[in-house]
Amino acid sequence: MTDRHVFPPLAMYAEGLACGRAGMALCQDLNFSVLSGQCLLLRGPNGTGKTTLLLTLAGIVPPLAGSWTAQGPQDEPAPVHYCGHRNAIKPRLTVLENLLFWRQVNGATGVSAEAALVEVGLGGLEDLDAGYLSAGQGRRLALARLRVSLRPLWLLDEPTAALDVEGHGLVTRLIEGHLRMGGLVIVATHDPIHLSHPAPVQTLTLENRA
Amino acid sequence: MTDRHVFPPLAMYAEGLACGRAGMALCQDLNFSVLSGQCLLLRGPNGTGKTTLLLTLAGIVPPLAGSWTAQGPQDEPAPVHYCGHRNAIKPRLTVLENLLFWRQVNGATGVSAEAALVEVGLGGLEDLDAGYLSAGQGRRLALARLRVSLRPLWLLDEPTAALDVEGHGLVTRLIEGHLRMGGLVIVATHDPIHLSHPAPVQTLTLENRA
Amino acid sequence: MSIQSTPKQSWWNRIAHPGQFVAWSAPWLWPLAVLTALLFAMGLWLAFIDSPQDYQMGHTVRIMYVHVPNAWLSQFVYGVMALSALGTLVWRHPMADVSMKAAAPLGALFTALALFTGALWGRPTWGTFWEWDGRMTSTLVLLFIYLGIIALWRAFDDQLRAARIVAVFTLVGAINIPIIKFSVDWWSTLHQPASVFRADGPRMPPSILAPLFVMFAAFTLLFLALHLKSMHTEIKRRRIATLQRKAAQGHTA
Amino acid sequence: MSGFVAMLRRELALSWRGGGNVLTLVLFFVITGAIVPFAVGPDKPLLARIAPAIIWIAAFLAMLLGLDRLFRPDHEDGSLILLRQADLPLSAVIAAKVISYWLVSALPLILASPLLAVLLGMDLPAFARTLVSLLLGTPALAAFGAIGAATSVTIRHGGLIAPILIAPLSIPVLIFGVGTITAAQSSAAPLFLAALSLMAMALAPFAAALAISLAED
Amino acid sequence: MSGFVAMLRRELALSWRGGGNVLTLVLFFVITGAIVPFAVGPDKPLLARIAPAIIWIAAFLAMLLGLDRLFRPDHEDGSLILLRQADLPLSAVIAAKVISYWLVSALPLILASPLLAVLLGMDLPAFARTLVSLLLGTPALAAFGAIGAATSVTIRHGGLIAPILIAPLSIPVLIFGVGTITAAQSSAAPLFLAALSLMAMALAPFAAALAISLAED
Amino acid sequence: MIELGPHAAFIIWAYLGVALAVAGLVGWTLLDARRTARKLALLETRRARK
Ligand code: HEM
Ligand SMILES: Nc1ncnc2c1ncn2[C@@H]1O[C@H](COP(=O)(O)OP(=O)(O)OP(=O)(O)O)[C@@H](O)[C@H]1O
Ligand SMILES: Nc1ncnc2c1ncn2[C@@H]1O[C@H](COP(=O)(O)OP(=O)(O)OP(=O)(O)O)[C@@H](O)[C@H]1O
Ligand SMILES: [Mg+2]
Ligand SMILES: [Mg+2]
Repeated sequence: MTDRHVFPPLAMYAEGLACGRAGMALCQDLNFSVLSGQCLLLRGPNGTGKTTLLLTLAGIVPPLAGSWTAQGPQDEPAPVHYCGHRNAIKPRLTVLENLLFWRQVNGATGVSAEAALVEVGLGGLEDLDAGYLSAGQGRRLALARLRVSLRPLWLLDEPTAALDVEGHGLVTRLIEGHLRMGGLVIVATHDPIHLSHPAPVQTLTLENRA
Repeated sequence: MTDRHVFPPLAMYAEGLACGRAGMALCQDLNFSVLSGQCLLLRGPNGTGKTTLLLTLAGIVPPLAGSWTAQGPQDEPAPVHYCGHRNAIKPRLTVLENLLFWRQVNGATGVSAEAALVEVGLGGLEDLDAGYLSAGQGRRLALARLRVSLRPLWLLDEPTAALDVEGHGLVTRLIEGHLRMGGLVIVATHDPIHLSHPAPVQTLTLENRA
Repeated sequence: MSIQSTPKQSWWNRIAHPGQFVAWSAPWLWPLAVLTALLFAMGLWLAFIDSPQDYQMGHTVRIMYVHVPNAWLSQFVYGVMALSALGTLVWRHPMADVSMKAAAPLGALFTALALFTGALWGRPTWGTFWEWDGRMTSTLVLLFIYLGIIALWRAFDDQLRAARIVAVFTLVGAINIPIIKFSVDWWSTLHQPASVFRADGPRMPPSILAPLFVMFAAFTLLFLALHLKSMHTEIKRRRIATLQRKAAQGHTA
Repeated sequence: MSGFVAMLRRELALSWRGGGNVLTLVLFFVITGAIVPFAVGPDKPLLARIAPAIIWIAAFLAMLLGLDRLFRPDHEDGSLILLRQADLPLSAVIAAKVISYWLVSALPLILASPLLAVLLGMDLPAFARTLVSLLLGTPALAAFGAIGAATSVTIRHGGLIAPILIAPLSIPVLIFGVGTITAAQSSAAPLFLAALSLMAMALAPFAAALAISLAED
Repeated sequence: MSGFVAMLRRELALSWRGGGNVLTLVLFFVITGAIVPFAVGPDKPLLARIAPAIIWIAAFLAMLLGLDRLFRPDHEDGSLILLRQADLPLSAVIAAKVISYWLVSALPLILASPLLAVLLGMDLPAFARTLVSLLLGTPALAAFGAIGAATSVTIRHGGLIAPILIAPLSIPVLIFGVGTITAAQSSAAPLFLAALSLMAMALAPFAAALAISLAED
Repeated sequence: MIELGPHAAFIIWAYLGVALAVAGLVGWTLLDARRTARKLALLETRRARK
């Protein structure tokens, strides 16, 4: 983490939030508030609605009840970045082109695309067509996008999927760095995540409604 | 594991096998022999060719050099079952229909489709359209297919991806059951896999060739 | 009786390796190019200076000297492609798919030129650029097939992987082209009484045949030279792809 | 054999439920035919004259454009790899697919053709011959199409490649198809059409299976 | 603004590299036009009479069929979710897509139209009017098409749905397009065509953005 | 200049078109060859350096 840019204070509140698919509630009556520098871990068995909750917070799936706000400094909604199961990579563009595009469209951070690639372990692959990346490499490219997009609020859905052991460490480092800059992370994962300062971590466990 | 059917003895040999993509070698000079009741674990960092090796053994990607044989009882090639990143699930068919189809096309085992669904934790979802399954549930359905297909040789590519903790146990149970029946498993994974009888497990670690 | 200790490599095996193929064939390029240029010069001289006008078609007969060689090449190149396709699928010769790929754009261009010159010939002789005559129509369809094959090549991410699939399609096309030719002939004769353009054409005097054959040879050599050169380029392109992908692994964390 | 039946049943179920695919293709056929009068203008004799051509071209395009869903969905969700390893030989899998493709695309389209015939003012005998020609010719289109679809299956978003590859190769079908309608009764066109269909149906599964088994993942 | 340019650049790069899409669409246009004579028969006056209709229908179909790649690839690989969250408003994203779609589909198709004109025996003045009508009309097709593509983007393998939705809506474009070619010089058809295009280009990005932002994942 | 009769334009256009196309083809082939060779050389040296 090279840049010491710090996000203005922001917060994510949910009040009595119920979310679900096709009118059917998966999780109900959720209340949480996550502040700058804090991380919310979503846990729970398969099919309990973690992905659905993240998509709801990203504004893709409408909530069934209750409300949520992602509050930025001037009371305007803070921009989110959803990093889901699919990597949003164009196979015919090179690795670098893929990243540069998102950097321009999302509003660049101080981090250059090349630096971000080195950070996620794809240094030297800039000119490779992204279609040739393996499952784990593709995931790393998706993680690099987080570093070059000016997004205080990260919504991560199983970021460690397909990553090797070293990659798990990378995800932890990325999350820690983002928290240190005053960012806010909500992450759904089945893998253990050990931050070095466990204080700012809340855990929300979704249950199977039998 | 209800049925006590046992596969005839079989073996998977590789001699001087080199595999790779587009004519470029990823792993070279592999030699291994896996016999009935044994499991080969493929390990290695992202992008080292685990998926490529599995696809080679499945006959999808041609090997660059060397040879491999999956030898059945009458010297005929033993049928393989590749279970990869994609789940091969038709969203518009119900969970049960999906499974029944593969049961018929692959040659059924003694296990009924319903029993297999209960085994993988999808009991009660038989009549749901498979498109509504979550990431982990979809993976479980793909695992159920292993139980209903008469395939002595399993090639598993990150079978635990998207599964919760209970799901990791499920994969272990499935593999153990298959080995007990005289099956043969080759599995690539980043997650730890602890079989109760660790004896029949070989590990092959693919390295980054710097 | 002597036993050779080292088996002598046949030329067939020798050119099976890309690098050796380039080394083996590169010396042919310059002589081929020079010969082609000479033949073109001679052909053009014969065509314009040293040949009379036809008693029927007048000076427009001179278009024939470019039209007919291109028309011939349009079919010949498909033959080369089909043979290379066989080489890819049956004999698995590594150079066959390179040859197949390099030939496609050339074939398409020659076919397009046959159509172009034919159209320009048709205007003064029949008063129209285009007639749905059997031969012209099947040449047009052939152009579509060439372009389809080129589109197919371009659509694959990975050219090495594309080769055998394109080969299957090329062979299916090779079986189908006679059927197309027959059906198009049948179609145009069904609807039209004898075409203006008779298949056998007027018997040609030697003064016309000479430039025709020279141009013929010139275009064929041109094809061979360009084909060889594009094969070399294609081999290099593949090496580039390989190197790039090699980089892909060397650097992974 | 039971595998073949299962395959056939699955294909039919998929296209029946899959996003109203059957309806879509029929609609495409009807719409393509029906926009012609808008473009040509309301000239009834002219329309009647070109009606067989319009019906055949609409059928031709509809058959070719539906091709994309023959193998691509199976490739994208990973089923194709499993089908290559099934007990059933790949060519049988493909034969089942071609047959069900004909059932869910050509058959509905033939059933819908009276609509176009009325719109375009075709007379009854001509329409009867149209039906015959469609019945005889569409199997060849499905079979040729399978080759094109197999060839382009690994191409990402290559939806239009197969139609382009196959259209020139299928021109004989079009020629003999329209020939069957317009030409006199003594014409050999229906025979050729039937021969083409038989030949294509017999050979295409093997060619397509070859193309698919050569595709890497 | 730099986001808009980046978007435009990306779209152009994608269609240029992406599987020879440009070539494919042009070929589809030319082949569709060129197979008509096989069905109609080599009857030159008749062909010349219906040539404007053929060119317009071929362009119409090609434009509609290319639609599928407007949003679907982005939807399938997850880019669309990210684009909805980009700094650039979604309607600007879509405007960039429509513009680049016109550039890579309509423009090459217009450039290829002389070929069809020669094949169909069109005379020079009629061809000039064809060019004008295509230039004026295709933006409307691209814009309407964007709405159809946006509406059907979440439908799996719904490749033919958008064309079917949009074809009836676009019939006015077809009518005025052919009208511009065939009608006399005093006709108002070109004006209507231009008005349609302007209106569609101005409104479609907003309608399409609305449709997309309403889509669940 | 030799006589080409009443249809000179067609003959000239035919030859000109063919000449242009052939020249274009030759030029493009050479250009492509040069470009590819250069790129390859670049990659080889980059690899050798490592
Ligand atoms: C676009 C229009 C045309 C096309 C596509 C075309 C195509 C062909 C083809 C494919 C051949 C080679 C035939 C073979 O190898 O058997 C050929 C030969 C020939 N064409 Fe054309 N042609 C066209 C127009 C014309 C016109 C207008 C004339 C003269 C009035 C003409 C005169 C000839 C002659 C004299 C030959 C060689 C003699 C022969 O094979 O019979 N062509 N053309
Ligand atoms: N379809 C493909 N075409 C060409 N090259 C490929 C293709 N897929 C992967 N590769 C290359 O092969 C290498 C190995 O890929 P592979 O998917 O086998 O790795 P892996 O060991 O499974 O990695 P991961 O743990 O990330 O899944 C990658 O570095 C990639 O560059
Ligand atoms: N597109 C959809 N339409 C309707 N229902 C859906 C859809 N996607 C998922 N569901 C349903 O919602 C439930 C929760 O799915 P979701 O993907 O949110 O689970 P998850 O907690 O992310 O599980 P996993 O750990 O397996 O990823 C599932 O049981 C499924 O039946
Ligand atoms: Mg999930
Ligand atoms: Mg892998």
